Amino acid sequence: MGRYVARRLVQFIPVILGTLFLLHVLSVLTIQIVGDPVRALFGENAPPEAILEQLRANYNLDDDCLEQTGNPCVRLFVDRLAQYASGDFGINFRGRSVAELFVERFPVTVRLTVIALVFETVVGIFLGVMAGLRKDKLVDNFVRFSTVLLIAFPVFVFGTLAQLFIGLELGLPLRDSERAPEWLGQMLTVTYNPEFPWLSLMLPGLVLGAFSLAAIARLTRTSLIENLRSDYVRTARAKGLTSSRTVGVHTLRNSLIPVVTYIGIDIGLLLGGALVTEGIFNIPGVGQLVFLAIQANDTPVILGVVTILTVVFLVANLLVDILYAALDPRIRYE
Amino acid sequence: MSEILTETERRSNKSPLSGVSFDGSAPLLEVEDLEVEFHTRDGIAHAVNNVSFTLREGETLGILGESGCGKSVTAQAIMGILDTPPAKVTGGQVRYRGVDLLQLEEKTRRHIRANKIAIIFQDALSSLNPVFTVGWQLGELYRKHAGASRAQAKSKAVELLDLVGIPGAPARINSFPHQFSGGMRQRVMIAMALALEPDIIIADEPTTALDVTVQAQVMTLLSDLQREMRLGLILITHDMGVVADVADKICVMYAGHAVERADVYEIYERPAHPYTKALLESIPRVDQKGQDLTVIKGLPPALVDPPPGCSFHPRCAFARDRCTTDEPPLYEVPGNRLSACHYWEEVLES
Amino acid sequence: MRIKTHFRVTAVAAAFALGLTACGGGGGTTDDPGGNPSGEPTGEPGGSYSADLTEPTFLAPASNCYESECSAVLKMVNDPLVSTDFETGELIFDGMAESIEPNDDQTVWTVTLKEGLMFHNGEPVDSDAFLRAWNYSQNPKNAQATAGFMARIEGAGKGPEMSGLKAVDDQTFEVTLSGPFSQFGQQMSYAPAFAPIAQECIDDIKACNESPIGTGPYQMDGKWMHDQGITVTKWADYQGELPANADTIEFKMFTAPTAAYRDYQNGGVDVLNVAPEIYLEAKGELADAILEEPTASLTYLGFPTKEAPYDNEQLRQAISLSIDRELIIEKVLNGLADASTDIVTPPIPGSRDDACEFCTYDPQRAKDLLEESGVDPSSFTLELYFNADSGHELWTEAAARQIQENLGIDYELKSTEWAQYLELLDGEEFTGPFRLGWSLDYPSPENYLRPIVGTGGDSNYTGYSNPEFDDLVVQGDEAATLEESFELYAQAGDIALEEMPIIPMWSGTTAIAASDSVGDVRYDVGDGEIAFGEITVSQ
Amino acid sequence: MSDFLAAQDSAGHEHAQPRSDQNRSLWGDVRYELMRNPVFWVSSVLVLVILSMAFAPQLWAETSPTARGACRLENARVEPSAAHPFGYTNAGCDMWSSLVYGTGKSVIVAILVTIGTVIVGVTLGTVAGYVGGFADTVISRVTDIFFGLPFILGALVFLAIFPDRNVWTLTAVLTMFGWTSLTRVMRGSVISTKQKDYVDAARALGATNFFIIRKHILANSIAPVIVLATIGLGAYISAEATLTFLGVGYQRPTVSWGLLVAEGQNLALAGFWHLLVLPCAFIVVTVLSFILLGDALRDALDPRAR
Repeated sequence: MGRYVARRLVQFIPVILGTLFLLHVLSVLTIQIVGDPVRALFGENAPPEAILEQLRANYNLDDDCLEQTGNPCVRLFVDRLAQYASGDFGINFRGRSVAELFVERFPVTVRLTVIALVFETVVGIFLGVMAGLRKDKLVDNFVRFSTVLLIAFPVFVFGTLAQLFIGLELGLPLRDSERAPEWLGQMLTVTYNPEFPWLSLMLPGLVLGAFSLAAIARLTRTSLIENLRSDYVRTARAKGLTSSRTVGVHTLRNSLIPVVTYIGIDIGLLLGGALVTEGIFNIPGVGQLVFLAIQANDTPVILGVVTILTVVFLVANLLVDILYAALDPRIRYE
Repeated sequence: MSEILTETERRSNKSPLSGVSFDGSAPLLEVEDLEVEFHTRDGIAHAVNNVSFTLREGETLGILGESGCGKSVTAQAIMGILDTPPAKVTGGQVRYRGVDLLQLEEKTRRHIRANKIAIIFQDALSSLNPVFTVGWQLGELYRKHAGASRAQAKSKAVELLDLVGIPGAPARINSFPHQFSGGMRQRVMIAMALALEPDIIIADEPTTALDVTVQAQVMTLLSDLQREMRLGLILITHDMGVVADVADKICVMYAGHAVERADVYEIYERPAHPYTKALLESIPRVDQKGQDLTVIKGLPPALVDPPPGCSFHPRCAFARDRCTTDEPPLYEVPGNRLSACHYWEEVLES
Repeated sequence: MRIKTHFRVTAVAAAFALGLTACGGGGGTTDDPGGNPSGEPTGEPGGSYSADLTEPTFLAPASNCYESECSAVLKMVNDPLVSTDFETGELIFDGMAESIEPNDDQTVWTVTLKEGLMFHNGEPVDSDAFLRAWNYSQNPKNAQATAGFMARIEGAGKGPEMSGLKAVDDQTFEVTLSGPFSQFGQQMSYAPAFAPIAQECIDDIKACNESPIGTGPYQMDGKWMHDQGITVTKWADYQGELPANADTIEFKMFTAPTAAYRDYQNGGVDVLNVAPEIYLEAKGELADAILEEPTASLTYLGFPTKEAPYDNEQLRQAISLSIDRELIIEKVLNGLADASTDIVTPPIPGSRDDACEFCTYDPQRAKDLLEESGVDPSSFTLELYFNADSGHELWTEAAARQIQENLGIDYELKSTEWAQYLELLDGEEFTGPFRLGWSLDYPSPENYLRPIVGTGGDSNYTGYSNPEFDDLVVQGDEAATLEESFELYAQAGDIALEEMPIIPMWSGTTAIAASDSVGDVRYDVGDGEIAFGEITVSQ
Repeated sequence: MSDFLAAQDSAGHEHAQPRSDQNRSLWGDVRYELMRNPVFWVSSVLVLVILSMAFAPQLWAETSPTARGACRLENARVEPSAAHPFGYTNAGCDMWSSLVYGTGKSVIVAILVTIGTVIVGVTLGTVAGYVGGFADTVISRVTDIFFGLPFILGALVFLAIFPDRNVWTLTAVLTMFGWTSLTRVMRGSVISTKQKDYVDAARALGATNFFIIRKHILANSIAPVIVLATIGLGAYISAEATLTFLGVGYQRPTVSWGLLVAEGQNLALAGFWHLLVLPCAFIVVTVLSFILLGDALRDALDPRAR
C-alpha cells in the first residue's frame, strides 16, 4: 500500500504541472483575446496611462507576450511556478493575498461539500439499494423517475425553488415561532448565516448534492442489480446466510466500488461547481471566489485558487483510491 | 473432521432445525418428480421435468448431460437457491431424511444449506467473493452458523485449508481468491462445502474450469473426502470420464428430463438410451486412434419450445414416427435401470 | 474626470445594467426637504439596522474608492470636504472645509479647514493630512483609482509631490490648477477622492484597509469581514454636522441581488436596493412600500460618426425618432427609468425637460428623415453593440427591432465581454451604434457634455468634434455665475442634441425597499446612495 | 454530468460485455429486445419529435422568433390563454415558437458534444487500453489534468475566451471537458475485452492489430459507451441552461431553452410562471426521453438480463 501511495504521489507532479499550464494558457489567451483586465477595472473612462501601467506591473500583466495572441507566455509560467514554489500565490485586483482569500473561504466550502457528500452518499445509496432490490417495482420506478428529474432540472432552478419554498415559506414561520427549536429554523435557512456555520449550510448542501444524489442512486441501483446476479452472491446464499447479510455484506460492498469512484470525481465537482449554489444562498465560498475572479479576469485568483483546488482534488482522489483499494483487493495488487 | 465442531456448537448449530423431525432411516436424499419452470421474456421454459432420483449415505450419484439440460437447475432447486423469479419450482418433492425441503419455511431451510447439504460451484473464481479474504469467507460459516468468535473461526479456517491440502494454510487464509491458482481455489470451494460437516455435497462441474492434471487432483481429493466422511455426493458433469471413476449411479439428463438412470458399470457397458450412447461414443478413445470422433449432430432444443414427443428425436439415430408424437415414459430396463426411450431394447442391443 | 464603475460583480447579478445603482459623486444635501421618506419616521436616534451591500473594492486609502459600494461605507466613516446643493449647484460647507475660495481666474483655490477636527484615532485633521492624501493619490506609483481627480492640479502625476499643492498653515492650504476651472469646488465634493488620510493609516495601509481610520460620524466596529459584512457604530466624539441617527449600521454583503432580496424577505436585511431582476417580484409583494427615486445616470447610444452611413446626421435623428423609449421603459425596464429629454439627467442642476427634439417616438417623421437623408435602408445592416452579461441585451434587441420595423433597416446584435468592449471603445473600432452609460462625478452639466461629446472628451468614443460646441463649454467654465454657465452649457447641449453624435435614451431610477422597523429612508442622488446616516430605527 | 458518466465506468462495462459466442448475433438480439420494449418506443418517438424540432423547426412553428416583426414588445410576458396556449416570452415573442426554435440550439449542441466526446473518448480510450504502456500513461495523465479542472469552472474560464458564443464554441468547450469520462470508460472496457480468449485466438491466427481492434475490441467495448452517451446527451442539455444562467452560454438574440429558463427564473416568482415552467418542461421531457432511451439500450445490451 505504501508503494502504491508513493507512486500515486509521484504521478501528481506532472498532473498538477499540466493543469497549471492548461489554466495558464487559458488565462493568457483570455487576456490576449478579451482584453486588458486592468483597463476593465475602470469602465467607460480610461484613467491616466501611468496608472494603468503601474497596476499592470503590480499584477504581473505588463509582459509583452500578453499582447501577442497565441503566445503561451512560457516565461510568465515559469516565473509563476517559482513564485508558487515559495508559497506565494500572488494578490488579487484588490490587493489581497490569494492564499489568504482561499484560507478565508475554504472552510465554508469544505463544510458545504461535506454536507452535500454525506447527504448524497447516505440518501443516494439508500435509494439505490431500495430500487435495486425491488427492480421494476413501484419503488424502483419512483427512484428512477425522480432521479431523472434531479438530473434534468438545472441546479439554479432547483436551488431557487428550494430557497423560496423550503427556506422562506417553511423556514420563516419556524424561525419566528417561539416553540420551534432554533436549530430547525436555522436548518431551513434562506441565506448563509455565519453564526450557524453548519446548520445554515444544510439546505444549500442538499441542493448542491441533489444532482450527485441522483447519480449515486442510479449507480448503486445498476451496480446492485449486477452484483445480485453474480456467482458469489449465489455462493453466499448456498452458505445459508440470511438475505440481509447476503445483500448487506456480500453484495453491497462490491456494488459500492463504482459509487466510490464517482464520489472521488464528485469531490472536485462539488468543490468547484458549488458556485451556483453559493450564489443563490450567498455563501462566501471558493466557487464564488473563482467565479467572481473569472468575471473580472483576475488571473492571480483564478490560477492560484484553481491550483490549490486541483491539489485538493487530487489528494481527495488519492484518498478515494485508497478507499477503493480497501474495498476492492484486486486493485491493491495490480 | 469431528474435532472441528465441539459438541455444544453442534447442538447450537442444529438448534434452528430442532423443530424438524428427520427420519434417520429414510434415504439421505430423495428427489421425486421435480419440476422447475423459468419465466423468460420468450415464454415459459421447462428446465426440469419430472426428475427423480435417490441418494444414500456414502453414495455418489453422477448427473450427466450437455450444458443447458437442467443439471445445474436441479442442483440449485435442491439447494433452494434458484433465482425466484424467474425460476420457480412447480412440482415434486425434495426429501432430506424423509422431510420435504420444499415445504419448509425459508428460515428453516436456510439452515439446511451448508449444514446438511452443501454445494461446490464450477467457477471458483467468480463464486468466491473477490473482496473478502479466503479465511474470512470460510470463517463466516462458523461465525454465522455456529456462533464462533473471529479467532475460533480463523483457526478453523486454517484447519479446513489444511484438510483440503492447501500448503501454508495459516498464511494463505489472509489471501484473496484472485491470488490463488485455479486448483487451489477449487480446493477452497471444497473446504467451504465441508466446513459444517454436511451429509450431502453437490459438486456442480467442480473440475471443468481446471487443467487436466489439476482436475485429477481435485477429483481425487473430493472422492477421498467423500469416502472418509461417508458423504452423499452428487456429481454434476458433462464429462463421462470424470463420473466413470467415482460415481456409483448415473442419471443422464436431456432437455430437462432424466432420460436414463442406472448403475455406473451398466451404463458404460450397455447404454439403454440413444443419448447416453451418443455421449459415450463422443469420448475419445485410445483404441480408436485415427478414427474420427463421433459427434452428436445438432444442438439441444430450446427449453421454451421443445420438440413434441421425445425431445431427443431430432438428433436420434433410432427415431421413428412415434418418437415425434409420443413422449416416452421411463421404461424399466432389466438391471434396476430406467430409460426414457420407446426403443430401449433396440439401443441395448446395438 | 472619470466615472466610477462597478466591478461587474456577477453575471447572475446583471444588476447594474440599467444604471440603477448610480455611481455618484458630489455632495448630498442633508437638509433636503424634497426627500421622499418611506416608513414611519421616528426622528429618534439610536437602534441598529442592516442594509445590503456588494463587497467593496477598497476602504483605504479612500482615494482608491471609485464605486458606490465603498463610497456607501466611506460616506459613514468619512466627512466630505464640501458638498454641492443639487437645487442650485452651489457649494455647502457641511464638511471639513470652512471655506473654499478661488482666485479671479479660477486657477488658485484656497481651502480653509474647520477648527478642532480629528480622526477617529485622535490625530488632528490638518493641512498635512490633506497634502499627505492628495500627494499619495496623484502619484502613479500608488496607482490610486481616483488619481484622475487630481489631474487638474499643477504637477500632478509626475512624482511623489505636486507642485500645485501647498500648506499655508495648519488649517489652510492652497491648490494651484494648471488651467482655469470654475467647477473645481463642485469637483471636490466627490468625498473619497479628496479625503484626508491619517498618518497611522498611511504607515500601514493594509491594516487601515481592513479597519479604516476616518473622520465621519461613524467608525468601524471591528474589522472588515470580507464577503460577509461591515459594521459601523456611532463615533462618540464626532464634532461634524452629518446626521447619524442609528447607533449601529450593519452592511451585509451579497453577490447575487436575488439572495439579498430573499434575506430581506427573511427579515435579515432592513434596507435593500431592489435590483432589476427581482423588481417585478418585489413590486408584486411590496407594492407601494418600494421607494423609487430618479438617479443621475444616463444611458445612451453612441454613433461612430466618422463611419458611413452614421456620418449622416438625418439618419442619426431618424434612428432616434424610431425608438419607442416609453414602451421599452415600461416593458423591459419595468418603469424604472425616465425617457431622456436632455443629455444632462434631471437631478443635475441645469438639466432641461424639453431640450431634445428628436428623443420622442415619431415613426412617421423618422421615415421622412430617413428618406431625406438619402440613405438606402436596405444597403446596410445596423450593427448594434453592447457589453455582454450586464442586462443590456433585452433592451438593445427591443430597440433594434423597433428600428427595423420603423425604418426597414436589418440589424445584427453584437456583444462582447466588458474588457474587450472597452478596447473597442478606446480604439473607436465600432461599426455601428454602441450602448454606453454615464454618471456624474460632480453635479454640473459640464460633467456630462464635455466628456461624452466634447472634442477629445475622456468618454467621447463617437469621433464627434464641433469647435462651436467646445467653445460654448469653455465659456461656461469661465462664466462668473452659475446661471450664466448653465445658459452657455445649454446652448452647447442644443448643438449636440441637434447633431446627435449620441442619442440619449433614458436616465435611471433606483428602487429601495425598507422594512417596517426603519424610517426616514431617502435616496441621495448626489452620492448615488441611500442616505444611511439619516435612517431612523423604531425601537 | 461528465463526471456522472465516468462513475458509470465500472458498472457499465461489466455487464455490457457480450459473451464471445454471441458476438455475431449481438445486434440482432439488441434489436429484438428493443422492439418489444414499450419504454423504448415511447422514448424514441419523443426523441424523434425533439430531433425534428431541432432540425426542422418550421414543421412545428410557422415563424422563427428571430424573424422580422415576429416579436412585439407590447406582448411581453403575456400569459397563456385559450387563444394562445403558450403565451409570450419576456421579449414579447411567441413562447411556442421560441421553444420550438430553441430546441435546435439546445439539442444540437448536446448531440454534437456527445458525438465529439464519443469520438475522442473512443479513440483515446482504445489507444490507451489496447496499446498500454507509455501511450496509456500519457493519455491517462492528460485525462487527469482535464479532470483536475472542475467542469463548470473549466467551462467558465474557457468560454470567457469566446466573445461570440454559438453552437460551435459551446460544443468545443463542453467536449473539451466531457471527453475525459468517456475515455476512462472506454479504456477500462478495452482492457477487460483485450484479455478475452477470442482476442488471443485472433492474435494467434495472425490478425493485425487494426483488424483486432475493429472486429473484436470495438464491437465488444462500445456498448457501455453508447449507453452512457445517451444519458450524457440529456445531461448536456441542462448544462447549457446552467452555463447560460452563469452568463457564459448563449446570448440574445439567439433563442435557446437555457436562455428562456435563465430569463424565466426570476420572472416566474413575479407571477409569470409560464416563463419558467414551459421551458423547464421541455428540458425535463427531453432529458427524460434520452435517459429512458439510454436505459432501454442498456437493458437490451445486457446479455445477462435476458
